[in-house]
Amino acid sequence: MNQHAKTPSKPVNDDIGEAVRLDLYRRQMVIRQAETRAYDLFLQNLVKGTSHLSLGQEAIAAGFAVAMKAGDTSFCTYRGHAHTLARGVPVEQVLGELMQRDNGLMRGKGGSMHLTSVEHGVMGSYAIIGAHLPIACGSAWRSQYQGTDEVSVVFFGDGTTNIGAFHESLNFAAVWKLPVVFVCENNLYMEYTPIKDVTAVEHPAADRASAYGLERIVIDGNDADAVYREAQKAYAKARAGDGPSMIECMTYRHSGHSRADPAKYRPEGELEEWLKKDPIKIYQERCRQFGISDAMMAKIDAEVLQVVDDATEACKASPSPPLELITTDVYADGGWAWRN
Amino acid sequence: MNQHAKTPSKPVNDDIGEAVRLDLYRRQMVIRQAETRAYDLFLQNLVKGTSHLSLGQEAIAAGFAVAMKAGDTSFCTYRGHAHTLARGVPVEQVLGELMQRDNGLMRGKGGSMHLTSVEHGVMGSYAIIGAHLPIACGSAWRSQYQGTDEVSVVFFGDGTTNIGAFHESLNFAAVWKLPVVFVCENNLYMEYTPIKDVTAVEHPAADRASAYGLERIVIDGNDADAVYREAQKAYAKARAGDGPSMIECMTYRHSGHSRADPAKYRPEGELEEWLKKDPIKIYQERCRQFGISDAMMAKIDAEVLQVVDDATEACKASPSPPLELITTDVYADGGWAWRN
Amino acid sequence: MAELTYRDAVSRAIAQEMARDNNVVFLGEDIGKAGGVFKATVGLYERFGPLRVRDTPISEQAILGAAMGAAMTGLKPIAEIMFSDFLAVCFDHIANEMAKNRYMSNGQLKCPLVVRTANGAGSRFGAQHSQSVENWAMMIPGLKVVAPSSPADVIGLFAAAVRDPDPVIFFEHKSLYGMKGEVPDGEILDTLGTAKILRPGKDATIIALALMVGRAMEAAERLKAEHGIDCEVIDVRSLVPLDTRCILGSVAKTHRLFTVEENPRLCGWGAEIASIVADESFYDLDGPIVRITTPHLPLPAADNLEDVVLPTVDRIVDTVKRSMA
Amino acid sequence: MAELTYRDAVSRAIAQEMARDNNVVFLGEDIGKAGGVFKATVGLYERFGPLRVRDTPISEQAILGAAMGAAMTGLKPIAEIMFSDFLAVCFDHIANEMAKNRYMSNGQLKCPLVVRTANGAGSRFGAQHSQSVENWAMMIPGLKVVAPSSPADVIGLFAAAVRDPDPVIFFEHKSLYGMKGEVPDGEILDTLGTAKILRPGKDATIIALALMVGRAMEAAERLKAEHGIDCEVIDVRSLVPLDTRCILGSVAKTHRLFTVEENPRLCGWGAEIASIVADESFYDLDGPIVRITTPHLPLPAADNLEDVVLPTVDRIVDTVKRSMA
Ligand SMILES: Cc1ncc(C[n+]2csc(CCOP(=O)(O)OP(=O)(O)O)c2C)c(N)n1
Ligand SMILES: Cc1ncc(C[n+]2csc(CCOP(=O)(O)OP(=O)(O)O)c2C)c(N)n1
Ligand SMILES: [Mg+2]
Ligand SMILES: [Mg+2]
Repeated sequence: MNQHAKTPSKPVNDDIGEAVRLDLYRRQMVIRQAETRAYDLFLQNLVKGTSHLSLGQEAIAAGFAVAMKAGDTSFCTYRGHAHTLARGVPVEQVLGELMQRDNGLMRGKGGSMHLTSVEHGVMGSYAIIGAHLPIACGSAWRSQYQGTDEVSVVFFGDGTTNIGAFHESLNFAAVWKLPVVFVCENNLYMEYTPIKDVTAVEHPAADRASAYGLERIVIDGNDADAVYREAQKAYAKARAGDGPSMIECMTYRHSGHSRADPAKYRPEGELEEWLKKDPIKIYQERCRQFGISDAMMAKIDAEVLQVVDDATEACKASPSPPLELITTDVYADGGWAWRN
Repeated sequence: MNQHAKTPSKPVNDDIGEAVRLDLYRRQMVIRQAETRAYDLFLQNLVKGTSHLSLGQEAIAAGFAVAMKAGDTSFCTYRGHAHTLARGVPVEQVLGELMQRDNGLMRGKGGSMHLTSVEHGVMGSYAIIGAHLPIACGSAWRSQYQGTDEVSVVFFGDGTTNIGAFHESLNFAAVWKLPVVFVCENNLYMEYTPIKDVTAVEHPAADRASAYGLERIVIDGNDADAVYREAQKAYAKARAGDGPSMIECMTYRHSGHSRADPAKYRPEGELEEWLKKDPIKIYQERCRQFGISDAMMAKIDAEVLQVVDDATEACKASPSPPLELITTDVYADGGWAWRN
Repeated sequence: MAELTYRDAVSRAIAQEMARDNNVVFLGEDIGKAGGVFKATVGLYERFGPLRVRDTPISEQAILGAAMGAAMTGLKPIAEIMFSDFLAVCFDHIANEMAKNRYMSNGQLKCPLVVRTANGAGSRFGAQHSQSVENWAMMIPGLKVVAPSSPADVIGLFAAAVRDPDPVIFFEHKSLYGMKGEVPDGEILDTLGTAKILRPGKDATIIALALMVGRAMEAAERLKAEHGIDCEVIDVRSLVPLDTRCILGSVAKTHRLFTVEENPRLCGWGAEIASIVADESFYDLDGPIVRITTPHLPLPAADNLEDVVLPTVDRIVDTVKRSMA
Repeated sequence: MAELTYRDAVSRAIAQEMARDNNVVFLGEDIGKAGGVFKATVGLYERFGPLRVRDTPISEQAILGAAMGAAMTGLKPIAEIMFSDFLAVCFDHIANEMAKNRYMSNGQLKCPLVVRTANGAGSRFGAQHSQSVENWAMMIPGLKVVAPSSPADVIGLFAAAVRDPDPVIFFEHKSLYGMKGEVPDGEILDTLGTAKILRPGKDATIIALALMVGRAMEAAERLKAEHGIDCEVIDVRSLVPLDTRCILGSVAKTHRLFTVEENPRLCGWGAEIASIVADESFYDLDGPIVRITTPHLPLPAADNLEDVVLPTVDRIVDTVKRSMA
């Protein structure tokens, strides 16, 4: 075990347990492999429109998702492939949407920035910065009103903390004591501009928590265990009726902002530093520490690869969506009639 | 002097001086009398449209205005009569606008919520909550860009701290180190709802200053000296290139939110408590402390009354604006042509 | 039958729907304890309690976002935006979010909510509190848009809006809050997407909305009495869905079309209707389609200016008369 | 003369105006060091420095508010709103502030600024990043509204917008950024409020804007070649001020009008033009005014759906042919 001495923490009692740990590992691996595949497909010109990968940020999506239960709702951004996959939405449907095929999650109508699977509690991905924060509050309001213990979880980036809707939502959630958890994935950049160049405080989310009477929370977003623990705490608080939390997770995206971005604006060496803190690597070491064998992980990796491969084939085989879809589902009657 | 023992502070050295003190007194009195007159005119059905009085809040307008110099810009809300008067805009023009007469500041075109006098540095009054905070930042940006030492001062209420534009502006100003001073007049209420019912922190502005790396400042907004001193500090900081400040001034409006509001939602006794802290009363005691005689004050009062009386007569004598005004000044060419 | 003000019709409508369905909740600024700044929601807080009638901070994006999130997950929220001009501060939620989430999700998401808001001029409030902005909503695919002109319509159309499974923007007219009208007893439920012919006529069709309906009616009476021109007056009531059948049918009969719009001219609802008629009923037309609108400018505050800037009865009469000459 | 892309024309236009006038400053998200997400502002930061080309936080209200405040006090700011869909998050500053401050202040305040924004579909981005929202600006009194269709027009109209004393919303089309065109050397300055007849014709007038201009031109060629219908094609270029003289003159000659609009149908710019023509040129018309628009729905993302949802050359040809039959 000596070679793992650098591992951040090594609790004697395993509060997480092997089942959950394997789950965390698997979900991170699903994201890693599915998104890596998305990137390959993009290079093959098979991903249409844009796409925003979370490579390097998998631990956050996995940690928060594993701690959720059925009925909890997720609200994601355009960078929502990871969160969608983490809630168990099939890889095929996600890749299908990125490829704008008929087997896509929304049959190509929404596109990669709007992944939605109500069945899995993924209540949409939102492409306009900040818009989904108040919407998540609404979902939490509904839980509160109906007396359920369901939690709404909303993911957003560091750059999102400077838009008005962020502020309105945090205050609103705090005043109404809503069961909503605000998760800021601080990957140091908005699109291409470093967040520190445009933000008055060092930690754009956590350093503002006190403005809403909330606790200041910053965690290592590349450590799935740390994320999972913090998620559990925040969910428990919300379910108990004690109101919202905001958690700032420090992380880094390995690739560019979107498929169009080669990320040349990063200072030399920065990516390399963060690659050393790759959440998958960290978690593989963690697993070993807790007695999960490399063979077991390799088996999971292979299973996931199979799923991703199968999904890829299914997507390639899927046709484009039929033209009739254009005029469906504007309104609840299934159609688009704005006149008689 | 014994009867004035309750006076908050009694500095041995008078840092303010008689000239400034008389100025502070006079400007408060102009606001008090002009707004009281506005209320009377409203009861006589001579004020058309709405109006939002600052009776009880005069010390803030006076203190910040007296500390300004020519070239500094003010950005006000619909509750901007006080700030407009405090910068020296003639009472007649203000009352004329409230009465929607041709002698009004904007000849009746804008109405009471949009008082503007560019000549006096009053760069508009804004009736949509929060909108003017970023606009004030822009004015400050211009000062900074042109290397002048002019300061932009923006006034807003406690309720305004919960809207998105507040947050965007504060962050923006802090990051760009803009010479802008944010003045929150906390009069405990938005329109009819107590601010404490809808805000996550006790001091809606000051308790959020740290979210923008700013100092937490709460002052007695009913003490014109305290306001004046804080204004001087903030302006000096801004002129020195050290960026924005936010100052929360505790105060209370004596009348309803707008002319339509009898303010029945207030708990019994609250108004009475605050009437004891009436800024005019406080300042009269202060003046006496520093050797300004009652006779001197009475003389000012009478002079102001004369101005207000003359203004009232002039307004009553003024016609309504001519219909030709309707189609002027939509565009810079003076007209409104959207087509050839 | 009882006589009710438009203002009281609003609170009766909200109460009717809240009493009927526990999932109907109501939020906005000063709507609860204070009964609303237009006093159109008096008594609701007392009757339905603080969990269903909730005062909010001045956070319009939070108000509409919260309404959306609740609607998407099972409630039927009513959100008040105090003045319709303020739709601009939450326009992303109007235009990009609630209008599109069903479509983008390929039908997975729903958004059954009502945004009610005080629209229109007449209070001498000036350019930022007096606008008629029905077209801000009409131009956004995915919304439904309603603007009643009478107390009875307020209740019936509001009930229809609350029960509708899609997002509805409900424009109440500030200058109508004091208007009185007969209202049937008991539950009232109307149908979205239906215009009403308020006055049959054979010489020309005049289409109006909200505050302009009364003026169009008065103008029609005068046109008949003074000039022998017999106008059919249609209250559009619902801009989306739009009752084109009613409109085209009327034009087929009268062969002339006038719109009376409170909005500033460019891209007003009347432009859309004019373009539909100029296409589909071109051969029915005997003369130009004429739009009578507020000129394309921000609104002045002063009473005498505001009074003439909106379409007046005089202007309607003159315009129709001259155009029919 | 040089061949330039529409994208490079944008940066050349900004550079031309910044070099000319020190009071021209530029702000927006990722526009500076990174050269803009559409690479339309590359090189400006290097050339004009961090005081004149400023990267902002994701705070659209702050961006437009700051531009306004600076414009009101002496600068001539250019503000970028990255995608035109995002005008919704700062719509108060567009609709209620910059458009109205001159009027409300009775001419005391000025607001000489340009808001430039990437508009339109074609990138498979879906419903929140592909809209054509020129009518969001056109409907607001007090704004000027421009949408160029070629690199040369980008420079000339942009220069006119910057030098104009009023707020101008400048719509660049995302799908035209890669378009190449001949551009004269030296300073280019065009005139707001002027449409351009790109193809004279005698049988029908087709009015188009931005991306639709090329399609209208192609359709006109095909209509002539395949069906002998000789269409006059007008590039509106400027929605406010609107060159009605050019439009009405053309209709007086051709007696037929078609619009080709990328916006969803209701209350699009074409509706306004149709209503003007149906009023003022009614007796010139030989047949219906027909609008060819994107159907009134949010935009789908998938390439094959997006390709047919906007007006295509085929659809234009078919519609005109059928309507002229
Ligand atoms: C209102 C709005 N402004 C700008 C954009 C363009 N935009 C898309 S992603 C992005 C950066 C967001 O940064 P952050 O919140 O840190 O999230 P990240 O992409 O890093 O996950 C920007 C500016 C947008 N989508 N919406
Ligand atoms: C965006 C917006 N929302 C709501 C309103 C209606 N409104 C006008 S004043 C006001 C209360 C403002 O409270 P505060 O900021 O405390 O200022 P005060 O009136 O107390 O001076 C409200 C809600 C508005 N004008 N703009
Ligand atoms: Mg980021
Ligand atoms: Mg207040």
